[in-house]
Parts: sequence; structure tokens; C-alpha cells
Amino acid sequence: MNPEELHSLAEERREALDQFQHRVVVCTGTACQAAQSRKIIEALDGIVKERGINGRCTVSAGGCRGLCSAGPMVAVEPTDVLYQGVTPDDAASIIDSLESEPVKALTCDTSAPFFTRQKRVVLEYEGRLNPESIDDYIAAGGFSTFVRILTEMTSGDVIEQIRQSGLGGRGGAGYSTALKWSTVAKALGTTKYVICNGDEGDPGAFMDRSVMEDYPFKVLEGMMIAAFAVGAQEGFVYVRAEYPLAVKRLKQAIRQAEKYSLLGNNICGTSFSLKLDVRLGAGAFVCGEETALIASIEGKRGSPRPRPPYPAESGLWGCPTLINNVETYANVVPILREGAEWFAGIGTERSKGTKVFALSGAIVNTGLIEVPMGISLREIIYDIGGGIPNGRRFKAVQTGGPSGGCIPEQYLDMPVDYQSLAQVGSIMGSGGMIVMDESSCMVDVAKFFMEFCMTESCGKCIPCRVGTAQMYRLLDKISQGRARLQDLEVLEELCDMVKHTSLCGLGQAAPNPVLSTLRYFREEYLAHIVDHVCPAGVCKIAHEEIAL
Amino acid sequence: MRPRAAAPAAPSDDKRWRIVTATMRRHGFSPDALIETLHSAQEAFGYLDEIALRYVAASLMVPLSKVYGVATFYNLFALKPQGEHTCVVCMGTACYIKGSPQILSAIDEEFGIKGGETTPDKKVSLMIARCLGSCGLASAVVFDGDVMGKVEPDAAVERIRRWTT
Amino acid sequence: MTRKTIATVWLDGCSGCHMSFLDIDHRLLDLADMIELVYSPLVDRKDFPESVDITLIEGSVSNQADLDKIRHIRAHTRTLISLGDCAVTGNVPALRNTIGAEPVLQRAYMEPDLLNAQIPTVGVPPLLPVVRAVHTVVRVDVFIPGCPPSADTIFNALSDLLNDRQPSVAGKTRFGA
Amino acid sequence: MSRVATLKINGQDVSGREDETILEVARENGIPIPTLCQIEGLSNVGACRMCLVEVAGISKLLPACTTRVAEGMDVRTESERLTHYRRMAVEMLFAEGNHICSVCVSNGHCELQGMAVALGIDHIHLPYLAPRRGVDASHERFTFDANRCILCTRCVRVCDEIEGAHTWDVMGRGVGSVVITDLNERWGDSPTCTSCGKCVQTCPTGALFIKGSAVGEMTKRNTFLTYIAQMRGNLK
Repeated sequence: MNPEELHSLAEERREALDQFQHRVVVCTGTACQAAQSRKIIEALDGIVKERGINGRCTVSAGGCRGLCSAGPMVAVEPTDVLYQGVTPDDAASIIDSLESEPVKALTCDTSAPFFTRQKRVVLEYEGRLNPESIDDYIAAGGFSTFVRILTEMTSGDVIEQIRQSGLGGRGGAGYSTALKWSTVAKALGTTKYVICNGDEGDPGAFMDRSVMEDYPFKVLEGMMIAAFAVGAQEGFVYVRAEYPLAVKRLKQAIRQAEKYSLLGNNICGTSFSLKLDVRLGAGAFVCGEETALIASIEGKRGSPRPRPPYPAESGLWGCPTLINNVETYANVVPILREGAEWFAGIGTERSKGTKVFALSGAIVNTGLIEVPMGISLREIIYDIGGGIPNGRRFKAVQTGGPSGGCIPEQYLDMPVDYQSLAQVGSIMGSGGMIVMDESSCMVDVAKFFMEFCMTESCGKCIPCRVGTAQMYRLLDKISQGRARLQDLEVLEELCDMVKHTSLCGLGQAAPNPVLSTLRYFREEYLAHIVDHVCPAGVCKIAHEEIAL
Repeated sequence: MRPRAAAPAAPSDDKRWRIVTATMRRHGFSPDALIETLHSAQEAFGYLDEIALRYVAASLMVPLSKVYGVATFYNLFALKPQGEHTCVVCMGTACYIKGSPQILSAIDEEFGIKGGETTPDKKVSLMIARCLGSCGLASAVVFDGDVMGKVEPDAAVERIRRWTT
Repeated sequence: MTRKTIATVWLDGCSGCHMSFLDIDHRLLDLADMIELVYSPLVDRKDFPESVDITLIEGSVSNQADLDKIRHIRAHTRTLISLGDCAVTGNVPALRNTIGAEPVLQRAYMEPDLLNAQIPTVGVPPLLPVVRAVHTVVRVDVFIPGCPPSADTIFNALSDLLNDRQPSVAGKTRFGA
Repeated sequence: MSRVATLKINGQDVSGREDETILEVARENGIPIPTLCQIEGLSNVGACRMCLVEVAGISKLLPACTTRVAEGMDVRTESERLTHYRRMAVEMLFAEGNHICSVCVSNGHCELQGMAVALGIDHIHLPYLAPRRGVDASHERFTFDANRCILCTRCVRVCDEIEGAHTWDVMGRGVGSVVITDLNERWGDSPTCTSCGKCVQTCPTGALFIKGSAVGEMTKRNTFLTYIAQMRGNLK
């Protein structure tokens, strides 16, 4: 395929779509599917046929609209009407109102802050595209950036654009993407790999899942551009097996791209060749760590190894390897399409662009949101999220999953960027954001995350293997009201040691939920230990003799 | 591809072995394909028994202990047969704070099974998921592949009871 | 010079540490001038004194009586010494921690083909579910590991304490020594 | 051919090839760094964290066994903080398994016990986990007592890298990790074990021992490792 062919294909497809006066797009994200959105598609299809308007109206599956708590969502194009809480029984009224006023009772107010306060770069298509159709993606301008780069730019140009954009790795740490790319580009060796880390394992995070499920082509295009920039000929998308839909759609997307010769040998008649494939995880959180992920792709136990050497130098099968997270790759196309300057204009001085968050917990609007870096937690929670339901009080917001921390009310006006979050003892992480109200016990939350880290520790290094188990035991003892003050001292000592001596990020960050809750909610620990009560009423306090 | 003796014959004429062999062939019988192959064996047979592990080890020329190490490292591989029905309770953060532990204890009380266990009559397996990525649906439970959102303990027990009677 | 009061106590142990203590031999005479042995399995006194300068504990905390005793002793002792591996780590008595108290009693008293097999309950304190090292129950000031610690180690540690020095056993003894 | 780097270890000027690790260069210069999982002649995994050192300008502690030296590096192998962490790591091992030195075949010859002495550990202040672990005495010559295993994986590596049998590996994960033979079968039934005993001789504790050894009788001989490595040209 050359640029002209791609262009005409896009035109063709756009015309084909324009034939339809009405396009009804039903969200098939996980939440909406759980709410029977497949049945809604069937019902809508049935009505369309019944009314004999299938020449004018098309019903298709689309991606996530973000507002999962109001699902299932149905959108009507081009009038841009959005319906919420739709049931199969609503199909007739939706179809019958296409020519007139929208169905009032089902209309979702898209002028609400949930929609207007977001900034969509990664989720730019807002779920409108059929994720299983490369034609739809191409019609929306997809792959034109890749093809243009391939035929007009050099590897150095691409990396320079990424550098100017200020893009940081969206896997959590915000490490400069351009620096990573240029390291791999400069690394010696003719065989190089690109890997997309889709092993989203944080409990409470589903951003990457949505991106992979809804925009598989966009992720692939980002990887293709990256492969071109670093000089890789082969790549893998490593997806956790718990995401079967993402696996299916990515595999489908790769096959479709191969069919159009966007993947394969001598793409666009250039010397650039690329083969992409999907590899499945098998249920191990630690495989989100890049060296463990590589071991897993090599068919081994997912145990991390000490770095350096970094994968950029010696990664998959010992070759220079670029590993980026799903969301990072999904930012690549917009940056190179709209320009680095445009991207750098979004966000803050040191954290550029947007961040996708999975908003959940004690909050009115749960779902998937994308916001500019630097927005305050308060705006996210109260404006976009609609605040805390059931008249309860906000207590803390957890970011960064088992590697992050709980942020209390006093920091609600803090801007959300890599630096600020780190300052208050949490991390950006991959984007899980769980809001907790006063019914959550912070000791219990810390225990929950420690149990997670303990069972997900690979067991290779002593501090993480044993330390997480010991911290878990102590937290369990505290939560039961059976601990002594000395136990708290030992807990803090363990936190310090595990943080500074563990081999990989899992262990190094495992103490964070404990440290942050100790920092802001120490009185809750003391209540369990000294007064033998759980203020939130969550923990079961044991009344047997203490210390035994 | 490494030089090798002829690939070992499938353990039996059960057609499902063809799926497993096909996966290995697609990867050129490379030892790197161990995880992909275990996935395909588990999909074909529901779990990984000793026969399957030995066959995969011999075919990919991976040491037995390494195969066992990999099969036990990853949560999704089961070395024992699963129940007729499976109930997966999400214990992600959002589900946890919205009451997944209560769902688990209700199921335990009613059917006597904890996470990872199967009822003695082999009807129901209870599993715990780390996070289904359906946090908007908290608490989420998957009953035989169907995700159900905002599940209360009673509703979960009721749904399982339908399988057992 | 006022003599320091000393107590020695057996909890769950084999008394080997006390034997090692006695192995100090003639040096006991040197110590005798500086100490007053106020409570010990070696002397005839039923109640633990109101206030003791130094108490040496042999054995682990394995039953309810051990627990009551050690708490009382801690409250009435200035410097508490965990003497020997049982007190310091739980050692051999703690072997049962991987199994639990109940199965051990079952195995010992019920499984053998005995006449009127029964688990004794009268006149013996109930076992704690878990055998504990002394410092996991009360604060301990000095640790002297060893099974048993050598007479020299015990003597040196005691001499240090009697001369108001913090004893250091590093490199002189070890777990299992 | 690797270039030579000059660096400082504990203030002392030393030099090493850039493909050498901090540990190798330190030992060449008579500077001791404690290790447990590391053993000369096998690959290094950086798992036990005993050899962590401070390197000026790097906030993270680095394992000396896997970190290569570099020009101008300023390494500290001893500090209060390092000692504290090393002690905790050793305490963690004592608390993780069931190490009853007084009844162990390796009493007096055990690297774990020796490390406790070297670091002045006189009690374990971390909670004991007291796991229930088994003993495999099915092999006619050797016994594996999992209670004493510290998961250093020397047995796994020596069996794979030197003997070439790969009878041993690790199963499970986290604190539930256990070393196994073949498909977690009885060692005595292993069709892959050559009974060479290299695993026993490289085991740092009494987890692997020769049958019939009484308390304190099991001494390990692993000088063959450096010899074999040398013969194979692996030793730099």
C-alpha cells in the first residue's frame, strides 16, 4: 500500500459510511456488554430491518464512551445524540425517533462536566469507530501518519518530534519516551524488537484494556512508528489473558493490517519490514515489569532480573528492545499527526499531554476519563466524577494501585502530574483512581494491597518474597486489634528495607500503600492497636488475648 | 529451529491433541512457545494434567521441572480439573471496597468453597480474579463467562444455587 | 559493694543452658562475691522476688504457665536475658509450630495404642497454639544464643553486666552453637 | 577486548575490566562483600540482596554480583545502612523457613548461620512464618529438607549450567516458592537426576545433604565449580 492507495481507500470508506443517514453505534465495552449491549444491537438491527430502512441506517458495535456507570450507551451519528441506560426494549423508540426529536427519557447530557472537562487525545475517537474494522480506522485518517512518516521522515526526525512533545511513559513512572527510543535506536545490533506492554495488572485499572479493545489499530500504528524509529523488525503486544476481547481484536487488527500490507516486508515499497504478533500473559502481575515481561515472552517464569543492563541494550533474546505501555503508543499517532508543539501545549511544564484514568469506587460517575495533566484531583472527583454518592464524606483517593498511595482530602487541589503525586507519597501509576469514602478503613486498604503484593511477588529476591509476607502478617494482626506498638515499628522498618533493597519495582513499591496510609491516617492504625477498634467498622476485631 | 529428533507422538488419539500440536508447530517447536502451548493445552482440556505437561516438555525439549515451574508460576494455569461451572469473583480494589469479601464469605458459608476450590460434586469452581478491569461494575462476578455487575452476596449465592440444583 | 540479685528460670527447655551455666565451674566462686542468687530451679524458693537485677531465662514460652510466669518476671526484673536458643528462637520446642498444638497432642496421647488414651488436662497448663521466643512476648534486654551457649559466653556476659557494661556476644556464640 | 576502568571501592583505588562486576573487582582486591545466592562458577542472579552496595550518584542500591564496573565509579561496600539491610535480609531467611540450627546437619558449616554470626545477629526480631514444609528422603544417597531451603537457586543453576540435567527448578511463586525435581515428583524417582551430588555440594545450608550425616557433620565441597568453569573457559 502506498500513500495514494491509502488515501483513496479512506475516501471510499468515508463515502460508503456517508450513504447512511443515520449511524447507531452501541458501546461494547466490558461494562456495557455486561449490561447486555449485544442484545441491544440485535434489537436495533431487528427494528431497522422491520422498518425497511437498512439502506439508510446502520447499526454497529463501537467502543467505550467512558461513562460506564450509566451504560449501556448508544450513540446516534451524525446528530451526536447519546443515550444512556438503554435496554433492548428501547430499540424501537430510538429508531423511530431518528428523523425527529431524540428520546428524552434516555438522553445523556453531553454538556455535563463529565464530558466537557475531559481532553481526549488517546481516546480521541470517543468510541465511534468499529474496533474490528480497519476500513473504519483508515476512513478516520488511520495509518496515514505512519505511511507519511515511512515515506517522508527519518528515524531521527520521529524521535526528535517525540522529544519535543515531552511524552513520558504512561506505564507509571513517566520516563522520557524519546530517551528510551533513542537509546534503542542507538544500540548496537541489527535485530531489535518493540514490545507493547498490555499487561495491565493493577487492581482498579482498566484504561489499557479499553484502549486495546476500542483502538487496536491506533496502538498498532504507534508501535509501527516506534519500530520504524528504533529500527526494529519484529514486535509483540503482550496482553494479559484476562482480556480475551483485547486479544481477539489485536490479533484481528494485525491480520487486517497484514492484508493491506501495512505490516510485512518492504512496507509501502520502502526497506522497512515489520512483523507484529500477540503474546498472552497467564496471570502474573509482576509481568508488567519489563524484564519479567521479556522472560514471559521467552516462555519462562516471569521473574525480573537486575537492571542494568536495560532492555534497551539487552532485552528480548538478548537484543535491544523497546518496551512501552499501551497508552504511550496510543499517544504517538496524535503527536506525529498534530505536531509535537500541539501536544506539548497540553498539560503542565513537566508533565505533558493527557492521562487516561479509570475512575471507580465511592463516586457517582464511574468510568473511563481522559484529562489534561495538571488538572486538580478535586475537578476530577467532584466535577467529572460527580462527587461522592449516598451523602458520604470523601476520605481518600488511591492512585497507582499496589505501587501507589492514598491521598487525603488536604491535597485535593493538588495538580495531577507525575511530580506532585510523587511528592505526596503516591504515583501516577498506570491510571487507576479509586475514590474512598468514610466507610473504608485505611488499615484494611493497606492490608488489601499488601496481600496483593505478597501473592504476586515472584519470590526471587528475599526482601519482596519474605518482606511482603511479614508486612501482611503484621497488617493482619493490626487489623484484628491484636498488635502491639512494637509491631508498628517493625512494620515501618520492613517498609523501609523492602523499598530500598528489592530487586524490581514490585517490591520497591510494595510498601507505598502502607507508607502513605501511615503518613495520613496514622490515627487509624493507632485506634486498632491501642483502642482495639476499627473506626470505619470494617475490620473484625479479635477479643482474645493480645500478642498471641 | 534447533536440530531435534522426531517430535513425540501425541499421548492418545484424542483429537484435542491436534490443537496443542498445531500451536507448537506454529511456533516451530521453539522452547519459547511454552506458555502459548500451555494456554492451548488448557483451552483444549480444561486443565493441565501430568500427561499434557510431559508431552509439551518432550515436544518443546524443555526440562520437566521448568515446565512445572512455569505452569505453577502463572495463576491462570490449573493443574487440577475445574468444576462444571465457574464463578469468578473480582477482588480488584474497586470491587473489594464495594464488598467482594462479603460475596466470597457468603459463597463459602453456603457451598463450603473458598477461592480456588471446587465443590466435592465437581459442580462449581470458585475463582478469585485480581481485577477484571470492570471497576465501573463493582462488585463484578463472572458466572460461566457472563460478567454480572453490582453483585450483592445474596444474588451471587442465588445464581450458584441454580447450578447446583 | 552491693551484690546484684540474680534469678534463673526454666521455661520450655532441656535445662542444658543451666548445665552450661554450672560449667562456669570455679569461676562461679568469683561471681559468688558479686551476686546473690535469689530465685532459681537450683535454690529453694517458691515465689519470684519483688525486684531482681538480672534474670536469665532458659526455654521457650510454650504453655499458659510459661506465659504468666514470663510476664510476671519481666515486671519484676531490671535486666532480662534470653539464654540459649529455646529462649532466643523457640528452637526445638518450636518445631511443633509448623504443625500446631492440637495435632501434636493427638499424636502423642491419642494415636498410640494406649489404655484409656486421653490428653492430660488436670494439673498441667494448656499449650499455647504457637511456641514463642521470649522476646516476642516481653521485652528482652540481652540475647545469648547457643544450644547451649558455652560456659565462657555466659560467664563473660554476666561479668559484663555485673560491671555495668552492655554485654556483647557477637562472634562468641551463635544459633545452634 | 574490554577496556579497563579505574574506580574507587571504599576509597581505595582499584581497576577492573569493564566486563567485570563490582563483586569480582572487590574480591580481586581483597575487599569482602557478603553473598549468599552468588557462588563462583555459576551465573549470577542478584536475588539475595546481600551484596548490595552504594554507588555515589545513584540513589538505588546496586547488587555487586551483577553490576559491572565503570570508569570513575565510587563504590561503598560497608555502611551502617547496608549492614542494617543485610541483617534484615538474613533475619528474613531465618524467619521464612524452619531453621533449627541445633539439630541441623550443617550446624557449624552453614553459610546462613555464618552470615548471622558475621553480621552479629543474636536474635530474630521479625515475625517467624513457620511454614509447613516437607522433607524428601526418597533419593538413595541424598535428602532434601525444604525447611532449611533459602531459595538461593544454586542447586537449580548448578544442575542446569554445569551438570546439564536441569532436574531442579522452582515451582509456585512468592513466599510459596519451593524447589522441585522434575514434575514435583519424588527425587528418588527422578529419571533426569544423575545423582552427581553437585546440588548437595553447592547448597549453602543443610537443605540438601548426604544421607546418614548427623548434626554438624555435613560439610560442603564445591571447589569443583571454579575448576569446571575454568576448564570450560567461562572464568574471566
